[in-house]
Amino acid sequence: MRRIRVVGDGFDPAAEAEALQAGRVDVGATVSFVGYCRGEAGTLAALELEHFPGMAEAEMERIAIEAERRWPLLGVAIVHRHGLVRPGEPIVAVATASAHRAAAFAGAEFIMDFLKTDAPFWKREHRRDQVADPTSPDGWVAAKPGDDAARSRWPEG
Amino acid sequence: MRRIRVVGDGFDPAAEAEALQAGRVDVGATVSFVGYCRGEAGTLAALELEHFPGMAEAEMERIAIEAERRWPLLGVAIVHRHGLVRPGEPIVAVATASAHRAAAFAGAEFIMDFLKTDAPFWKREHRRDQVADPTSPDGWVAAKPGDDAARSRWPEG
Amino acid sequence: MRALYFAWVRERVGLAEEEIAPPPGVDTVGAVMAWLSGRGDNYAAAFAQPGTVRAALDRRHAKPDVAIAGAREIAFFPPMTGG
Amino acid sequence: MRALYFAWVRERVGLAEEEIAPPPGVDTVGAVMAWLSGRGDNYAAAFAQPGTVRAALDRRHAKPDVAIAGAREIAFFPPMTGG
Repeated sequence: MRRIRVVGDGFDPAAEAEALQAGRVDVGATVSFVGYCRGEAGTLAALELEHFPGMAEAEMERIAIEAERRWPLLGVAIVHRHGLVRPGEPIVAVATASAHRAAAFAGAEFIMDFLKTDAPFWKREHRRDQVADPTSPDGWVAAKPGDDAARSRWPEG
Repeated sequence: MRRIRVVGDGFDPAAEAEALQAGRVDVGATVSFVGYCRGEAGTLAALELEHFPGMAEAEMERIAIEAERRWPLLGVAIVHRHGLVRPGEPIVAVATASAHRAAAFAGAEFIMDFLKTDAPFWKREHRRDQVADPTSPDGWVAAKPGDDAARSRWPEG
Repeated sequence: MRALYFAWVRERVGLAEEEIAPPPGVDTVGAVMAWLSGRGDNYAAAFAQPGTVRAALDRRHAKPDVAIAGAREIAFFPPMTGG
Repeated sequence: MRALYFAWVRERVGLAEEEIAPPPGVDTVGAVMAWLSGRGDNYAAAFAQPGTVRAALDRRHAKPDVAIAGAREIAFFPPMTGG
Protein backbone atom coordinates (compact mmCIF):
# COMPACT_ATOMS: atom_id res chain seq x y z
CA MET A 1 0.00 0.00 0.00
CA ARG A 2 1.31 3.44 -0.96
CA ARG A 3 -0.40 6.67 0.14
CA ILE A 4 1.09 9.87 -1.31
CA ARG A 5 -0.62 13.22 -0.85
CA VAL A 6 0.06 16.95 -0.94
CA VAL A 7 -2.58 18.78 1.08
CA GLY A 8 -3.53 22.45 1.39
CA ASP A 9 -5.25 22.13 4.74
CA GLY A 10 -4.64 20.60 8.13
CA PHE A 11 -4.51 16.80 8.23
CA ASP A 12 -4.47 14.07 10.84
CA PRO A 13 -0.92 12.70 10.84
CA ALA A 14 -1.81 9.77 13.12
CA ALA A 15 -4.22 8.38 10.54
CA GLU A 16 -1.40 7.47 8.13
CA ALA A 17 0.33 4.72 10.11
CA GLU A 18 -3.05 3.38 11.21
CA ALA A 19 -4.20 3.11 7.60
CA LEU A 20 -1.13 1.04 6.71
CA GLN A 21 -1.85 -1.51 9.45
CA ALA A 22 -5.67 -1.56 9.52
CA GLY A 23 -7.15 -4.97 8.78
CA ARG A 24 -3.75 -6.66 8.41
CA VAL A 25 -2.03 -9.31 10.53
CA ASP A 26 1.27 -9.41 8.60
CA VAL A 27 2.42 -5.97 9.83
CA GLY A 28 4.61 -6.32 12.92
CA ALA A 29 5.84 -2.75 13.11
CA THR A 30 4.87 0.74 12.01
CA VAL A 31 7.03 3.85 12.31
CA SER A 32 5.46 7.26 11.98
CA PHE A 33 7.34 10.53 11.70
CA VAL A 34 5.56 13.87 11.95
CA GLY A 35 7.27 17.20 11.33
CA TYR A 36 5.65 20.24 12.94
CA CYS A 37 5.88 24.00 12.47
CA ARG A 38 7.73 25.38 15.52
CA GLY A 39 6.99 28.74 17.07
CA GLU A 40 10.67 29.76 17.32
CA ALA A 41 10.19 31.21 20.80
CA GLY A 42 7.21 33.27 19.73
CA THR A 43 8.94 35.00 16.79
CA LEU A 44 7.24 32.97 14.04
CA ALA A 45 3.69 33.82 12.95
CA ALA A 46 3.52 31.17 10.22
CA LEU A 47 5.46 29.25 7.61
CA GLU A 48 4.37 29.57 4.01
CA LEU A 49 5.08 26.45 1.97
CA GLU A 50 5.36 26.82 -1.77
CA HIS A 51 5.50 23.66 -3.86
CA PHE A 52 5.76 22.49 -7.46
CA PRO A 53 2.40 20.78 -8.09
CA GLY A 54 2.78 17.53 -9.97
CA MET A 55 6.51 17.24 -9.44
CA ALA A 56 6.05 17.22 -5.64
CA GLU A 57 3.78 14.18 -5.77
CA ALA A 58 5.98 12.50 -8.41
CA GLU A 59 9.12 13.01 -6.33
CA MET A 60 7.42 11.77 -3.14
CA GLU A 61 6.33 8.66 -5.05
CA ARG A 62 9.86 8.10 -6.40
CA ILE A 63 11.29 8.33 -2.87
CA ALA A 64 8.66 5.87 -1.57
CA ILE A 65 9.41 3.41 -4.38
CA GLU A 66 13.14 3.62 -3.68
CA ALA A 67 12.50 2.91 0.04
CA GLU A 68 10.33 -0.09 -0.92
CA ARG A 69 13.16 -1.34 -3.11
CA ARG A 70 15.71 -1.06 -0.30
CA TRP A 71 13.66 -2.55 2.58
CA PRO A 72 10.84 -5.11 2.83
CA LEU A 73 8.10 -2.55 3.47
CA LEU A 74 4.43 -3.55 3.50
CA GLY A 75 3.24 0.03 3.24
CA VAL A 76 4.44 3.63 2.88
CA ALA A 77 2.52 6.86 3.44
CA ILE A 78 3.78 10.40 2.81
CA VAL A 79 1.65 13.50 3.35
CA HIS A 80 3.04 17.02 2.90
CA ARG A 81 1.33 20.33 3.55
CA HIS A 82 1.52 23.38 1.33
CA GLY A 83 0.22 26.88 1.99
CA LEU A 84 0.22 28.71 5.30
CA VAL A 85 1.08 26.58 8.33
CA ARG A 86 0.82 27.90 11.89
CA PRO A 87 3.08 26.94 14.81
CA GLY A 88 1.97 23.61 16.25
CA GLU A 89 0.48 22.37 12.97
CA PRO A 90 1.90 19.35 11.12
CA ILE A 91 3.91 19.97 7.93
CA VAL A 92 4.82 16.44 6.94
CA ALA A 93 3.94 12.90 7.96
CA VAL A 94 5.81 9.77 6.88
CA ALA A 95 4.69 6.30 7.91
CA THR A 96 6.13 2.88 7.11
CA ALA A 97 4.90 -0.63 7.87
CA SER A 98 6.94 -3.83 7.86
CA ALA A 99 7.03 -7.27 9.44
CA HIS A 100 9.95 -6.16 11.63
CA ARG A 101 11.10 -2.94 13.23
CA ALA A 102 14.49 -2.40 11.59
CA ALA A 103 13.01 -2.02 8.09
CA ALA A 104 10.22 0.26 9.31
CA PHE A 105 12.69 2.57 11.10
CA ALA A 106 15.24 2.65 8.27
CA GLY A 107 12.56 3.21 5.62
CA ALA A 108 11.03 6.15 7.48
CA GLU A 109 14.40 7.81 8.12
CA PHE A 110 15.47 7.32 4.52
CA ILE A 111 12.25 8.86 3.20
CA MET A 112 12.58 11.89 5.51
CA ASP A 113 16.20 12.49 4.52
CA PHE A 114 15.33 12.40 0.82
CA LEU A 115 12.16 14.47 1.21
CA LYS A 116 14.22 17.26 2.77
CA THR A 117 16.63 17.53 -0.16
CA ASP A 118 14.60 16.26 -3.15
CA ALA A 119 10.91 17.08 -2.73
CA PRO A 120 10.13 20.46 -4.35
CA PHE A 121 8.85 22.45 -1.37
CA TRP A 122 10.16 25.81 -0.16
CA LYS A 123 9.55 27.38 3.22
CA ARG A 124 9.19 31.09 3.83
CA GLU A 125 8.98 32.56 7.31
CA HIS A 126 6.35 35.07 8.32
CA ARG A 127 7.75 36.66 11.44
CA ARG A 128 5.60 38.04 14.18
CA ASP A 129 8.02 40.89 14.90
CA GLN A 130 8.35 41.93 11.23
CA VAL A 131 12.11 41.94 11.75
CA ALA A 132 13.75 40.05 8.94
CA ASP A 133 16.27 37.33 9.63
CA PRO A 134 19.61 38.86 8.48
CA THR A 135 20.60 35.53 6.85
CA SER A 136 17.37 35.53 4.84
CA PRO A 137 16.05 39.08 4.26
CA ASP A 138 13.32 37.90 1.88
CA GLY A 139 12.06 35.32 4.38
CA TRP A 140 12.92 32.24 2.34
CA VAL A 141 14.47 29.62 4.58
CA ALA A 142 17.95 28.57 3.48
CA ALA A 143 18.68 24.87 2.92
CA LYS A 144 20.69 23.33 5.74
CA PRO A 145 24.06 21.73 4.96
CA GLY A 146 23.07 19.06 7.51
CA ASP A 147 20.27 17.94 5.21
CA ASP A 148 22.71 17.12 2.43
CA ALA A 149 24.88 15.28 4.97
CA ALA A 150 21.88 13.26 6.19
CA ARG A 151 20.99 12.29 2.63
CA SER A 152 24.51 11.22 1.75
CA ARG A 153 24.77 8.77 4.65
CA TRP A 154 22.61 6.37 2.59
CA PRO A 155 24.75 4.35 0.17
CA GLU A 156 23.98 4.63 -3.55
CA GLY A 157 22.13 1.84 -5.26
CA MET B 1 6.90 14.96 29.60
CA ARG B 2 7.25 11.23 30.31
CA ARG B 3 4.38 8.77 29.88
CA ILE B 4 5.12 5.18 31.01
CA ARG B 5 2.35 2.59 31.22
CA VAL B 6 1.79 -1.16 31.30
CA VAL B 7 -1.76 -1.96 30.20
CA GLY B 8 -3.88 -5.11 30.35
CA ASP B 9 -6.27 -4.10 27.60
CA GLY B 10 -6.18 -2.68 24.12
CA PHE B 11 -4.89 0.88 23.79
CA ASP B 12 -4.70 3.58 21.13
CA PRO B 13 -1.05 3.74 20.06
CA ALA B 14 -1.56 6.90 17.99
CA ALA B 15 -2.55 8.85 21.09
CA GLU B 16 0.96 8.70 22.55
CA ALA B 17 2.85 10.84 20.03
CA GLU B 18 -0.10 13.24 19.87
CA ALA B 19 -0.04 13.68 23.64
CA LEU B 20 3.66 14.63 23.52
CA GLN B 21 3.05 17.41 20.98
CA ALA B 22 -0.41 18.66 21.99
CA GLY B 23 -0.45 22.33 22.97
CA ARG B 24 3.25 22.83 22.28
CA VAL B 25 5.06 24.89 19.65
CA ASP B 26 8.62 23.84 20.54
CA VAL B 27 8.22 20.28 19.21
CA GLY B 28 9.45 20.06 15.61
CA ALA B 29 9.35 16.30 15.26
CA THR B 30 7.67 13.25 16.74
CA VAL B 31 8.55 9.63 16.01
CA SER B 32 6.13 6.89 16.92
CA PHE B 33 6.87 3.18 16.81
CA VAL B 34 4.12 0.60 17.23
CA GLY B 35 4.78 -3.14 17.51
CA TYR B 36 1.87 -5.41 16.57
CA CYS B 37 1.03 -9.05 17.13
CA ARG B 38 1.39 -10.80 13.75
CA GLY B 39 -0.79 -13.70 12.63
CA GLU B 40 2.15 -15.80 11.41
CA ALA B 41 0.28 -16.87 8.28
CA GLY B 42 -2.77 -17.94 10.24
CA THR B 43 -0.95 -20.25 12.66
CA LEU B 44 -1.07 -17.93 15.69
CA ALA B 45 -4.23 -17.64 17.78
CA ALA B 46 -2.77 -15.20 20.31
CA LEU B 47 0.34 -14.12 22.17
CA GLU B 48 0.28 -14.25 25.94
CA LEU B 49 2.48 -11.63 27.55
CA GLU B 50 3.68 -12.24 31.08
CA HIS B 51 5.41 -9.40 32.88
CA PHE B 52 7.05 -8.53 36.20
CA PRO B 53 4.74 -5.88 37.66
CA GLY B 54 6.65 -3.02 39.22
CA MET B 55 9.96 -3.91 37.64
CA ALA B 56 8.48 -3.59 34.11
CA GLU B 57 7.42 0.03 34.73
CA ALA B 58 10.69 0.79 36.57
CA GLU B 59 12.79 -0.58 33.71
CA MET B 60 10.75 1.27 31.07
CA GLU B 61 11.29 4.47 33.06
CA ARG B 62 15.05 3.83 33.32
CA ILE B 63 15.27 3.31 29.56
CA ALA B 64 13.30 6.53 28.94
CA ILE B 65 15.57 8.48 31.29
CA GLU B 66 18.67 7.13 29.56
CA ALA B 67 17.27 8.18 26.16
CA GLU B 68 16.53 11.67 27.55
CA ARG B 69 20.12 11.83 28.79
CA ARG B 70 21.56 10.92 25.38
CA TRP B 71 19.36 13.10 23.13
CA PRO B 72 17.55 16.44 23.57
CA LEU B 73 14.06 14.92 23.86
CA LEU B 74 11.07 17.05 24.81
CA GLY B 75 8.90 14.02 25.58
CA VAL B 76 8.95 10.23 25.76
CA ALA B 77 6.02 7.80 25.90
CA ILE B 78 6.21 4.02 26.33
CA VAL B 79 3.13 1.79 26.56
CA HIS B 80 3.40 -2.01 26.76
CA ARG B 81 0.59 -4.58 26.78
CA HIS B 82 0.44 -7.61 29.01
CA GLY B 83 -2.04 -10.48 28.92
CA LEU B 84 -3.57 -12.06 25.84
CA VAL B 85 -2.96 -10.17 22.59
CA ARG B 86 -4.62 -11.18 19.31
CA PRO B 87 -3.12 -10.84 15.82
CA GLY B 88 -3.45 -7.27 14.60
CA GLU B 89 -3.48 -5.77 18.10
CA PRO B 90 -0.70 -3.46 19.33
CA ILE B 91 1.81 -4.85 21.84
CA VAL B 92 4.05 -1.84 22.36
CA ALA B 93 4.10 1.84 21.46
CA VAL B 94 7.09 4.17 21.82
CA ALA B 95 6.88 7.85 20.99
CA THR B 96 9.51 10.58 21.18
CA ALA B 97 9.31 14.33 20.64
CA SER B 98 12.17 16.72 19.92
CA ALA B 99 12.92 20.02 18.22
CA HIS B 100 14.58 18.12 15.33
CA ARG B 101 14.14 14.79 13.63
CA ALA B 102 17.50 13.12 14.27
CA ALA B 103 17.03 13.06 18.05
CA ALA B 104 13.43 11.85 17.79
CA PHE B 105 14.41 8.96 15.49
CA ALA B 106 17.49 7.94 17.48
CA GLY B 107 15.65 8.14 20.81
CA ALA B 108 12.78 5.93 19.60
CA GLU B 109 15.13 3.32 18.12
CA PHE B 110 17.27 3.28 21.24
CA ILE B 111 14.24 2.79 23.48
CA MET B 112 12.91 -0.08 21.33
CA ASP B 113 16.28 -1.85 21.28
CA PHE B 114 16.57 -1.65 25.06
CA LEU B 115 12.92 -2.58 25.71
CA LYS B 116 13.45 -5.81 23.76
CA THR B 117 16.37 -6.98 25.89
CA ASP B 118 15.81 -5.27 29.26
CA ALA B 119 12.08 -4.86 29.95
CA PRO B 120 10.75 -7.88 31.89
CA PHE B 121 8.12 -9.21 29.49
CA TRP B 122 7.89 -12.75 28.13
CA LYS B 123 5.87 -13.88 25.14
CA ARG B 124 4.19 -17.26 24.84
CA GLU B 125 2.55 -18.39 21.62
CA HIS B 126 -0.92 -19.88 21.52
CA ARG B 127 -1.04 -21.68 18.21
CA ARG B 128 -4.19 -22.19 16.26
CA ASP B 129 -3.13 -25.63 15.03
CA GLN B 130 -2.13 -26.87 18.52
CA VAL B 131 1.14 -28.09 16.94
CA ALA B 132 4.00 -26.98 19.11
CA ASP B 133 6.96 -25.15 17.59
CA PRO B 134 9.83 -27.71 17.82
CA THR B 135 12.23 -24.97 18.93
CA SER B 136 9.89 -24.02 21.77
CA PRO B 137 7.73 -26.99 22.87
CA ASP B 138 6.30 -25.11 25.87
CA GLY B 139 5.26 -22.16 23.69
CA TRP B 140 7.61 -19.58 25.26
CA VAL B 141 9.21 -17.49 22.56
CA ALA B 142 13.03 -17.68 22.58
CA ALA B 143 15.02 -14.46 22.73
CA LYS B 144 16.53 -13.50 19.39
CA PRO B 145 20.32 -13.09 19.12
CA GLY B 146 19.56 -10.15 16.81
CA ASP B 147 18.02 -8.30 19.75
CA ASP B 148 21.29 -8.42 21.69
CA ALA B 149 23.11 -7.26 18.57
CA ALA B 150 20.69 -4.34 18.13
CA ARG B 151 21.20 -3.31 21.74
CA SER B 152 24.98 -3.45 21.54
CA ARG B 153 25.18 -1.08 18.56
CA TRP B 154 24.58 1.80 21.02
CA PRO B 155 27.84 2.89 22.65
CA GLU B 156 28.09 2.69 26.44
CA GLY B 157 27.76 5.80 28.50
CA MET C 1 9.48 25.12 -24.10
CA ARG C 2 7.70 26.09 -20.91
CA ALA C 3 9.84 27.57 -18.13
CA LEU C 4 8.63 27.54 -14.51
CA TYR C 5 10.13 29.50 -11.62
CA PHE C 6 9.62 28.82 -7.91
CA ALA C 7 10.25 30.55 -4.57
CA TRP C 8 12.91 33.28 -4.71
CA VAL C 9 13.81 32.41 -8.30
CA ARG C 10 10.20 33.21 -9.21
CA GLU C 11 10.32 36.46 -7.21
CA ARG C 12 13.58 37.65 -8.73
CA VAL C 13 12.55 36.81 -12.29
CA GLY C 14 9.16 38.38 -11.61
CA LEU C 15 7.26 35.60 -13.35
CA ALA C 16 5.87 32.22 -12.30
CA GLU C 17 6.12 30.83 -15.83
CA GLU C 18 6.71 31.75 -19.44
CA GLU C 19 7.37 30.29 -22.85
CA ILE C 20 11.07 30.32 -23.80
CA ALA C 21 12.87 29.42 -27.01
CA PRO C 22 16.55 28.72 -26.34
CA PRO C 23 18.59 29.38 -29.48
CA PRO C 24 20.64 26.65 -31.18
CA GLY C 25 23.65 25.72 -29.07
CA VAL C 26 21.82 26.35 -25.80
CA ASP C 27 21.25 22.65 -25.34
CA THR C 28 21.85 21.81 -21.67
CA VAL C 29 20.19 22.82 -18.40
CA GLY C 30 23.27 24.85 -17.46
CA ALA C 31 23.37 26.55 -20.87
CA VAL C 32 19.73 27.58 -20.48
CA MET C 33 20.56 29.14 -17.12
CA ALA C 34 23.48 31.09 -18.61
CA TRP C 35 21.36 32.20 -21.56
CA LEU C 36 18.50 33.33 -19.28
CA SER C 37 20.97 35.30 -17.11
CA GLY C 38 21.72 37.51 -20.09
CA ARG C 39 18.09 38.42 -20.71
CA GLY C 40 17.90 41.20 -18.10
CA ASP C 41 18.71 42.28 -14.57
CA ASN C 42 15.83 40.27 -13.12
CA TYR C 43 17.15 37.03 -14.67
CA ALA C 44 20.71 37.95 -13.76
CA ALA C 45 19.64 38.37 -10.11
CA ALA C 46 17.84 35.02 -10.13
CA PHE C 47 20.76 33.09 -11.64
CA ALA C 48 23.54 35.21 -10.13
CA GLN C 49 25.22 32.46 -8.12
CA PRO C 50 25.91 29.48 -10.37
CA GLY C 51 25.30 26.24 -8.50
CA THR C 52 22.65 27.73 -6.24
CA VAL C 53 19.67 27.34 -8.53
CA ARG C 54 18.38 23.80 -9.13
CA ALA C 55 16.48 22.60 -12.17
CA ALA C 56 14.00 19.96 -13.25
CA LEU C 57 13.20 18.75 -16.76
CA ASP C 58 9.67 17.44 -17.19
CA ARG C 59 9.36 17.17 -13.38
CA ARG C 60 12.56 15.26 -12.73
CA HIS C 61 15.66 16.74 -11.12
CA ALA C 62 18.28 17.58 -13.76
CA LYS C 63 21.91 18.60 -13.24
CA PRO C 64 23.46 21.40 -15.36
CA ASP C 65 25.06 18.97 -17.83
CA VAL C 66 21.77 17.28 -18.77
CA ALA C 67 20.61 17.85 -22.37
CA ILE C 68 17.26 19.62 -22.79
CA ALA C 69 16.48 17.93 -26.10
CA GLY C 70 12.94 16.55 -26.09
CA ALA C 71 11.89 18.23 -22.83
CA ARG C 72 8.67 20.23 -22.86
CA GLU C 73 9.11 21.87 -19.48
CA ILE C 74 12.09 23.23 -17.54
CA ALA C 75 11.77 24.44 -13.94
CA PHE C 76 14.17 26.50 -11.85
CA PHE C 77 14.12 26.77 -8.09
CA PRO C 78 16.28 27.18 -4.96
CA PRO C 79 17.55 24.19 -2.95
CA MET C 80 14.53 22.55 -1.38
CA THR C 81 13.51 23.22 2.20
CA GLY C 82 10.42 21.08 2.75
CA GLY C 83 9.96 18.19 5.15
CA MET D 1 14.28 -12.98 51.24
CA ARG D 2 11.46 -13.18 48.72
CA ALA D 3 12.13 -15.17 45.54
CA LEU D 4 10.01 -14.58 42.40
CA TYR D 5 9.94 -16.76 39.30
CA PHE D 6 8.63 -15.79 35.86
CA ALA D 7 7.71 -17.48 32.56
CA TRP D 8 9.28 -20.92 32.09
CA VAL D 9 11.40 -20.55 35.23
CA ARG D 10 8.12 -20.21 37.16
CA GLU D 11 6.62 -23.22 35.38
CA ARG D 12 9.63 -25.46 35.97
CA VAL D 13 9.97 -24.50 39.63
CA GLY D 14 6.21 -24.87 40.03
CA LEU D 15 5.88 -21.71 42.09
CA ALA D 16 5.40 -18.01 41.30
CA GLU D 17 7.08 -16.94 44.54
CA GLU D 18 8.34 -18.18 47.87
CA GLU D 19 10.37 -17.15 50.88
CA ILE D 20 13.96 -18.41 50.74
CA ALA D 21 16.80 -18.29 53.30
CA PRO D 22 20.13 -18.74 51.56
CA PRO D 23 22.68 -20.19 54.04
CA PRO D 24 25.89 -18.35 54.94
CA GLY D 25 28.31 -18.33 52.03
CA VAL D 26 25.52 -18.20 49.45
CA ASP D 27 26.04 -14.50 48.99
CA THR D 28 25.83 -13.71 45.27
CA VAL D 29 23.07 -13.99 42.66
CA GLY D 30 24.95 -16.85 40.98
CA ALA D 31 25.46 -18.63 44.28
CA VAL D 32 21.72 -18.46 45.00
CA MET D 33 21.02 -20.02 41.61
CA ALA D 34 23.46 -22.87 42.30
CA TRP D 35 22.04 -23.38 45.79
CA LEU D 36 18.44 -23.44 44.48
CA SER D 37 19.44 -25.98 41.79
CA GLY D 38 20.27 -28.45 44.56
CA ARG D 39 16.87 -28.18 46.22
CA GLY D 40 15.05 -30.63 43.92
CA ASP D 41 14.45 -31.76 40.36
CA ASN D 42 12.09 -28.85 39.68
CA TYR D 43 14.75 -26.30 40.63
CA ALA D 44 17.41 -28.26 38.80
CA ALA D 45 15.27 -28.17 35.64
CA ALA D 46 14.72 -24.43 35.98
CA PHE D 47 18.41 -23.59 36.51
CA ALA D 48 19.83 -26.43 34.37
CA GLN D 49 21.65 -24.24 31.86
CA PRO D 50 23.86 -21.74 33.64
CA GLY D 51 23.82 -18.40 31.87
CA THR D 52 20.30 -18.85 30.54
CA VAL D 53 18.38 -17.64 33.57
CA ARG D 54 18.51 -13.90 34.31
CA ALA D 55 18.03 -12.32 37.71
CA ALA D 56 16.93 -9.07 39.31
CA LEU D 57 17.60 -7.83 42.83
CA ASP D 58 14.94 -5.47 44.16
CA ARG D 59 13.67 -4.95 40.60
CA ARG D 60 17.00 -4.13 39.00
CA HIS D 61 18.86 -6.45 36.65
CA ALA D 62 21.71 -8.20 38.48
CA LYS D 63 24.52 -10.31 37.00
CA PRO D 64 25.61 -13.56 38.74
CA ASP D 65 28.55 -11.91 40.53
CA VAL D 66 26.38 -9.28 42.28
CA ALA D 67 26.16 -9.62 46.09
CA ILE D 68 22.71 -10.23 47.51
CA ALA D 69 23.47 -8.52 50.84
CA GLY D 70 20.70 -6.07 51.74
CA ALA D 71 18.29 -7.17 49.00
CA ARG D 72 14.76 -8.05 50.03
CA GLU D 73 13.67 -9.60 46.76
CA ILE D 74 15.38 -11.74 44.12
CA ALA D 75 13.69 -12.62 40.83
CA PHE D 76 14.61 -15.25 38.24
CA PHE D 77 13.40 -15.31 34.65
CA PRO D 78 14.33 -16.23 31.07
CA PRO D 79 15.88 -13.72 28.64
CA MET D 80 13.21 -11.12 27.90
CA THR D 81 11.06 -11.27 24.79
CA GLY D 82 8.79 -8.25 25.06
CA GLY D 83 8.64 -5.26 22.77
